[in-house]
Amino acid sequence: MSFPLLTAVAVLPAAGAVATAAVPAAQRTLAKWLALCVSLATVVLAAVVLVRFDPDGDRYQLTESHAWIADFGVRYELGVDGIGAVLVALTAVLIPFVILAGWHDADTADDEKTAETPGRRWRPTQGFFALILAVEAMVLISFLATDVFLFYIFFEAMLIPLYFLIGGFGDRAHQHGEEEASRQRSYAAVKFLLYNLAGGLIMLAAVIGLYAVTADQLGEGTFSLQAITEARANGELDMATGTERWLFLGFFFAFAIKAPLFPLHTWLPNAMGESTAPVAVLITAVVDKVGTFAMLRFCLGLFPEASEWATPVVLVLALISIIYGALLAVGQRDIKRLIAYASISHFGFIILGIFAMTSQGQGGATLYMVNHGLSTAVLMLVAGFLISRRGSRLIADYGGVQKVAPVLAGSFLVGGLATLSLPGLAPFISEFLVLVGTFSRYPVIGIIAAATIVLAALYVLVLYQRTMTGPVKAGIEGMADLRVRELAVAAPLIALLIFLGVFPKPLTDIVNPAVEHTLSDVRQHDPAPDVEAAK
Amino acid sequence: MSTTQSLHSLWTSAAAEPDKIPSPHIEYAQLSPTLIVLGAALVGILIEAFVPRRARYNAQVVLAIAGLASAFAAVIALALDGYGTTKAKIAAMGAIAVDGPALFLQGTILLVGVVAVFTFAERRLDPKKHGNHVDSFTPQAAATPGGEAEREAARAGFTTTEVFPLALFAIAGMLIFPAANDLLTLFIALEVFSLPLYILCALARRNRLMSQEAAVKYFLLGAFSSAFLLFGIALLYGYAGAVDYSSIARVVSNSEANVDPALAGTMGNDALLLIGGAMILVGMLFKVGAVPFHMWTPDVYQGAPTPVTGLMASATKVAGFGALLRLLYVVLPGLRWDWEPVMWGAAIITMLGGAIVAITQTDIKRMLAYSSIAHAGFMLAGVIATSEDGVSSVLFYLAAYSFVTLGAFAVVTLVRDAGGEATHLSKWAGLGRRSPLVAAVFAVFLLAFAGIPLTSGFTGKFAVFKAAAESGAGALVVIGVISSAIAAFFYIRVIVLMFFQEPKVDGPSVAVPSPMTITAITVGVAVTVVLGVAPQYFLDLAGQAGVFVR
Amino acid sequence: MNPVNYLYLAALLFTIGASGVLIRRNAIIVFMCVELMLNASNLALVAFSRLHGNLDGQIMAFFTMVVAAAEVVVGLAIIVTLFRSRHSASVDDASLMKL
Amino acid sequence: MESLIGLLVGAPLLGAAVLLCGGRRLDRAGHWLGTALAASSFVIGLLLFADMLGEETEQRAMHQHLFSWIPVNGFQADVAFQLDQLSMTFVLLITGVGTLIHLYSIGYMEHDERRRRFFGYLNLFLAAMLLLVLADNFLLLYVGWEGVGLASYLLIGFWQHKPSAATAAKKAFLVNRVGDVGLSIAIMIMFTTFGTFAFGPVFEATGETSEGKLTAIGLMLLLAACGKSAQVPLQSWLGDAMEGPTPVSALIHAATMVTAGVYLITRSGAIFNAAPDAQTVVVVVGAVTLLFGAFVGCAKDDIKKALAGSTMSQIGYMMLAAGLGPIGYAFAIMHLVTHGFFKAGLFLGAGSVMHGMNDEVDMRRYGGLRKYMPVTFVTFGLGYLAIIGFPGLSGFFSKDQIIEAAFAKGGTQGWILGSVTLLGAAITAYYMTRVMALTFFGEKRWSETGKDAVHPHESPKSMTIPMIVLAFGSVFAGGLFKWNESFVHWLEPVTQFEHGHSPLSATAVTSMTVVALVIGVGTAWLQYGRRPVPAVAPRGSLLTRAVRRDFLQDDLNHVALVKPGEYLTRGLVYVDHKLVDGVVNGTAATVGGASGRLRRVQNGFVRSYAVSMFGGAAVLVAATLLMRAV
Repeated sequence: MSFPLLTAVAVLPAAGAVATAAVPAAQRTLAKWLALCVSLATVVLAAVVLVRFDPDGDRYQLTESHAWIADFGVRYELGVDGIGAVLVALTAVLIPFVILAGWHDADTADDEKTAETPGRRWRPTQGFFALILAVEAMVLISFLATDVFLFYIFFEAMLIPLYFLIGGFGDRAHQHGEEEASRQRSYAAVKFLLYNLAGGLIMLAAVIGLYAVTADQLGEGTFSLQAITEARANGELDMATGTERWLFLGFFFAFAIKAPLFPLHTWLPNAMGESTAPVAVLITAVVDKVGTFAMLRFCLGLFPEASEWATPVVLVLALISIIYGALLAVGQRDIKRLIAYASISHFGFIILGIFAMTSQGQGGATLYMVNHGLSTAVLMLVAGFLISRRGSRLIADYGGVQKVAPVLAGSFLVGGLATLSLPGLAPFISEFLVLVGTFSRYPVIGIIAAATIVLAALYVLVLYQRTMTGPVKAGIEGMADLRVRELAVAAPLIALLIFLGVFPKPLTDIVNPAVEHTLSDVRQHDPAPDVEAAK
Repeated sequence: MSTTQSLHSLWTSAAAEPDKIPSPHIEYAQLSPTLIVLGAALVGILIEAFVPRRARYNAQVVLAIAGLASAFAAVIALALDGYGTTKAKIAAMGAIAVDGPALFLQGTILLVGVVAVFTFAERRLDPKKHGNHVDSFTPQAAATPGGEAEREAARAGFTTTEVFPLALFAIAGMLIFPAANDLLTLFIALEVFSLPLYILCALARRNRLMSQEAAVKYFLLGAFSSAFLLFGIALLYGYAGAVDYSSIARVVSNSEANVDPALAGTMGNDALLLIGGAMILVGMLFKVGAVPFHMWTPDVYQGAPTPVTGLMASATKVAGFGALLRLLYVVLPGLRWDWEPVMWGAAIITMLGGAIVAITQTDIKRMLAYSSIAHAGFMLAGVIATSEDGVSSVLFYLAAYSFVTLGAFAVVTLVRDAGGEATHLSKWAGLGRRSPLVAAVFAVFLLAFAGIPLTSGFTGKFAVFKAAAESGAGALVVIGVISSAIAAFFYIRVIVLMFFQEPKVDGPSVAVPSPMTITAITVGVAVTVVLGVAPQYFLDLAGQAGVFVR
Repeated sequence: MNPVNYLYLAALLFTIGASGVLIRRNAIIVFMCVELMLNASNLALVAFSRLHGNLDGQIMAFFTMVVAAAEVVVGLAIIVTLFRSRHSASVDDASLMKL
Repeated sequence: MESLIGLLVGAPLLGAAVLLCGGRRLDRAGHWLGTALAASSFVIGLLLFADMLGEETEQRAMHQHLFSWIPVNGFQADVAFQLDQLSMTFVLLITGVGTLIHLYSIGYMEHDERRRRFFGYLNLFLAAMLLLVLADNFLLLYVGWEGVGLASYLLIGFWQHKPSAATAAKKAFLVNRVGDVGLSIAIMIMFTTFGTFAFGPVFEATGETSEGKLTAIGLMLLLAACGKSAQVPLQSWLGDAMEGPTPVSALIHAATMVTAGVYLITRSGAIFNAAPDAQTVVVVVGAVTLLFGAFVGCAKDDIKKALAGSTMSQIGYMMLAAGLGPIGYAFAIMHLVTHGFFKAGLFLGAGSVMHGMNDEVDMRRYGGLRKYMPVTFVTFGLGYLAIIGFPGLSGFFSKDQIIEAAFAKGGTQGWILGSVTLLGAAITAYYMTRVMALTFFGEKRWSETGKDAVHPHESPKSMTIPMIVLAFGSVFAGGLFKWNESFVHWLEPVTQFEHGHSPLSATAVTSMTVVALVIGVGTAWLQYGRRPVPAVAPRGSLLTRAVRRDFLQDDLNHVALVKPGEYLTRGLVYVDHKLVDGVVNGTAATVGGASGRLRRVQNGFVRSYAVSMFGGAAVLVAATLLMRAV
């Protein structure tokens, strides 16, 4: 029995969360540093996973498998494939920056409460960082779970800490004052929770259905991904078309809410708008990836025929999300909501790539998950720094920042350029791969999607022009430029964006084989180029 | 043979010499759990009669806990002896079954009982009155609310220690109810646990008017429903000519309707059976609080003293469902095709009704009442599965649910303001800011109610829905899922209230309870989490206990 | 005479009792109606016992009476306390808790 | 030697990185560093050039494969460079002119506290532009393509505090983005057709696929070219781009970046040769822009905008030539290079004038400046002569060749194109003479006293030297290239070359050109040289006003795109809030309402509870019986 590396990866932040929560109220700073160190340690572990992972080895590696709930045919099964590996890396890498960026986000809440509660039993700071680590742990395990039930449990459970993060530590920068802010905040939190809970419960029905089917056909019900795929391969398991489609829909619905896909997206702008920037990053850059990841691993892996059957609709919805999200981003007056809608557009690209069923599309989609994580992190976190200075989220309240805070403006611009996927920065690669992958199978969709890069440029540049350029607006003059801590957040992420834009090979090498496996699940091959087809 | 002859033979049999009557043979060992509790209850009465007032409280508490604990020990012993599985048998001349479900449910009821007694015995929540501890029960039930007599009693430091024997009687009845193996025992057990509960409901120290109102409503409706039950029993007896489950089942299955030809001439033989069965179901569904027989639940839960509510909400449900399961699985399996559709209907409206109405509740106890209705619906879904899985899933659900409920109500007793418990939701605003721990604990219970993974609520729900799905009740699962989505909304609402809203200046304070309530709550949390994270052992337990003896 | 008539009578009594519960306001009378329902069941039990020629029914009837008596004790106690605190035995007055 | 190619790009890239991340401590030396790196890259270029000349004509193309960039199964993108004669031409032009303009900027930006960043951007531009011309596959080219777009965005908007500048920058980027869509779609088609998008393989495989596909690719490439080279219909950004500092206008929006489109077309010659329809479209676009730009040039009073118009028109010439296929490629590039010299020179001259006139750009406020800034006058004058195609100067040779080739297209097309190019030549002469006259001749329309007093003066050495060098270029480059067709032969291995058979003899064409030239100059001189010019523009005819507004291009865009777009987005925001979100909130509300209604049933009356129980019981019994009945 070798060292359970994957468990360790997930358990470390969980333990860190408990420890952080236990820090006495007085030592706020201790809690922060503890959380930061834990998250960094997690990065190390994740790195170990990446190193130990052999791209050309088995599909799932470093597997662990223990009996858990025999009655439900549930096992504690972990395993990492190429796609999971990069996403684990992404999560582990982003969290320290999230923590660092949110260094002071809970403090003010803390101070308010100190006066009111004697003995300071209310410890927002500890809570804030503990919750972040808890989310990390759950996200990590859902990237690693190869047992549908295990995945489902954490897919659902992660809603709770997030819910508290959104509702409890909202963005105090609100144009209508504290009262309205807290109202909006809890509305956003509840909306987020109910949306995702509804999705999760629908999925629960499908999960139960899956058990019923496997129990019916394999003698005893199982949730093990490998077992099911094998049984499919050797024909022991053969779902009735109708059943498979229903189950697929059940799963897809939940993931489409998480992802989020038009028209199930409306929770995201509220959640991202009202929560603090780091939490917003946590949601869109990390947690939502679980949705797209799960489409790739579970929807395609478990229900290949149904996925094929649903492809046209999904593609159209994805295309709508792309255009719709971009157009709405153009129409926003609130910086964070703008970024949220931009993300919706990008999730459209990811889903497009997944369901294009080509290695470029799915490889691109996987890279996209990583790159979108990084680019949104930069854009959103810098936006957060900006907002924390001026205390407003309205674009109209800004102008000429670039004059007083050039470094801030510069980082913001880089984030923006990444968002509009400028060549040389990482997102370009993934976006182009998705487009090519889509185009090679569905030219029309590919072309329309390609055309939207103009819209992306539009909302990014308009945002930049309105906030950063022009004469310095009142309330902006004397705005401080990025502080060391903030620079420590922005700079490494930007460096990463550039590096992955110039030399993404390390990632692609890991991802490609995994994508091949997924494609073989759905029995698809890349269409050959005409020239060779002709020969 | 003709009527007259049978009549004659009746006379003769009556006239036969008395020594022919065989003395019934009772397996005291197998019945020990019930007997212990009943004994303890009787001793309690004696204590009320002879022990000086000062000592009564301690004596009663010790006695009650000891009695329940030893009864639980007895259950364990029986289970280890294999009475749950291999040696399952019908004891007491066919009156009481000693089998898996019975033992499992009795064990659950006893544990719940112990915890409930803890909350009964809590007397630190309110400041001392006239130098005496006060608990949640009125000093003198007979005194008019706010009247001189009441004040007298309070000054004299009276306490209603009768609640402990009453609770013990009720629990004893609940122990018999799911084990009852003939209709007579069923009826008696029902009354034995109902009557003490009626009284307990009336004993609240605060809001006595509401408490009495609750008692009246509960009593009248309870009596009404038991009348239905009894009439159903009569008809069933008329159909089968026997009252013990096994023979009725025999008659039902190979439907050798031994109704008198005269009767047969006038009505289809099965009419008796069907009507009778339906009316018995009415009685059962009333006890488990299923729509449309649920309407007593909110009022009674709200009016009754919270510890009593806890006991009712948890133990009564357990007992009720136990009896329902036995009835449907042992007596009426032959009628499956007749009662299944009806139960489908009941389950659906119960799930949806409970969830929907709960949304707009403003009183935490009423809200929990409606949620208990919704949960009854989920369990009915498991009952309908009519498979061994179905039984064990419901058993598990009961165990999980009852502890969550008890814990939740225990927390409710802690949140108090000048007027006693502050049960109005608006008063819970910002509780999470004032006392994060209590709020967090309550949040755990709420999440369990909502069926969030890693809580017992999720495991139970999954087990039940799984059983339902496997027996082809997919639609039921979907509806269940939808209604749990609806239900989630109001659980979440409370959490929002507690954590995301600013505390009111005149908001309630959280009383510092005695170790007893703390134990009660701790047990609740522990069970909730354990059954959520590592439920396998208990699922096995329920799984082994899934077979009824016939 | 056809024994089924006993059954009809029982059913009739039961219905009368039930409708009484639904119609009458006075708690005492409501309660009496419930007793009537129980007795209707008793009648049915006895009749069936007579039909089937075994004693179970009659025995059960006895038990029922005992139970009824117990119910009276508890019930009256509750109703009386209610009456004393409200000076009315009308069940409709007891409607503090609703919705 | 190949290993040096990377350095070409690397040097300025390093400069950009250092200058942009370096922080204030580099403020003092930053500009020198930038210039030095640009120069070093130029030197490397020269070395490689020398090396290349040493090779056999066929072996001149060099390759450098750096690393595999994006490998995903069939999709293999490498970071690899290809340096052949065509690229080499550009490398020298870019680095050469680039270095000069770096030098010029040192003086020009002296008083700007963000000079360091300016040089950082300039270096970034050089790197991107070199990447563009050195890439050996379309995807890498795309990187350079958008890279120069970014650089131009940053430089146009360099004075970001001016809203006009910021807007112009955004506009430029967006319009270019439209072109980029074309390029990316072209690449996608290539990938699905050939399974690759590297120059070599694609160009070899052109024979193996349908003409339709090639036409599609061609048109998409053309769209890209239009965006980058400000050709109709994507021309609207170039005029506004003049908001940028003048050196930027000179380098990016005259000499190098805007000519990238021509490079793209020429580079993809193999594709266009196989897709005549696409070629025709290229020619048409070129011809239209040629005239469009020329007319705009005539109407502008802002000296830089006038020059911008002329740039468009000159690039129109190049496009047209490139569209002619093998008979035109060489001339397109040749005109591109000469134009690089004289147009850069003209812009620097304009910059120098503005420098002396407190950044006044309205030519109607100039006049008689030849006495005050002689060097500028001379260099500008030489550039002027070159662009109007004064016999013997660069422009003459290159433009003349194009006109010949246009006629040589043959058939009606040939005649039309020929006459268009001639007309263009005439108009060029006209508006350039106008610029010249308004700026340097006539009596001064500015005052040395009063509130907006100006004291015109010659610019510092660092500015004049580049102007002089470029003037040399604009005088001699053309002749050098024409010298026994050296330039054509130099490019032949890459672009092929075939002599077009013109219906007219070379001398005939030349003489016609000269005539056109004389007419143009004459009319302009009569209009602006002889009579005094009003300091404020006369209202002018409807047409004039339309032309001043660039043929209402912006108004059209506004009506056709901007406004509807705004309405659309606003509408969608509303829809998202009210409809998509409304449905969700609606369901919630409905459930809530149902709850509110249902809970009224719980009316507190025990008897009604009993009723519901009784009813329930009745239903239960009835249902059970019914179940049996059916």
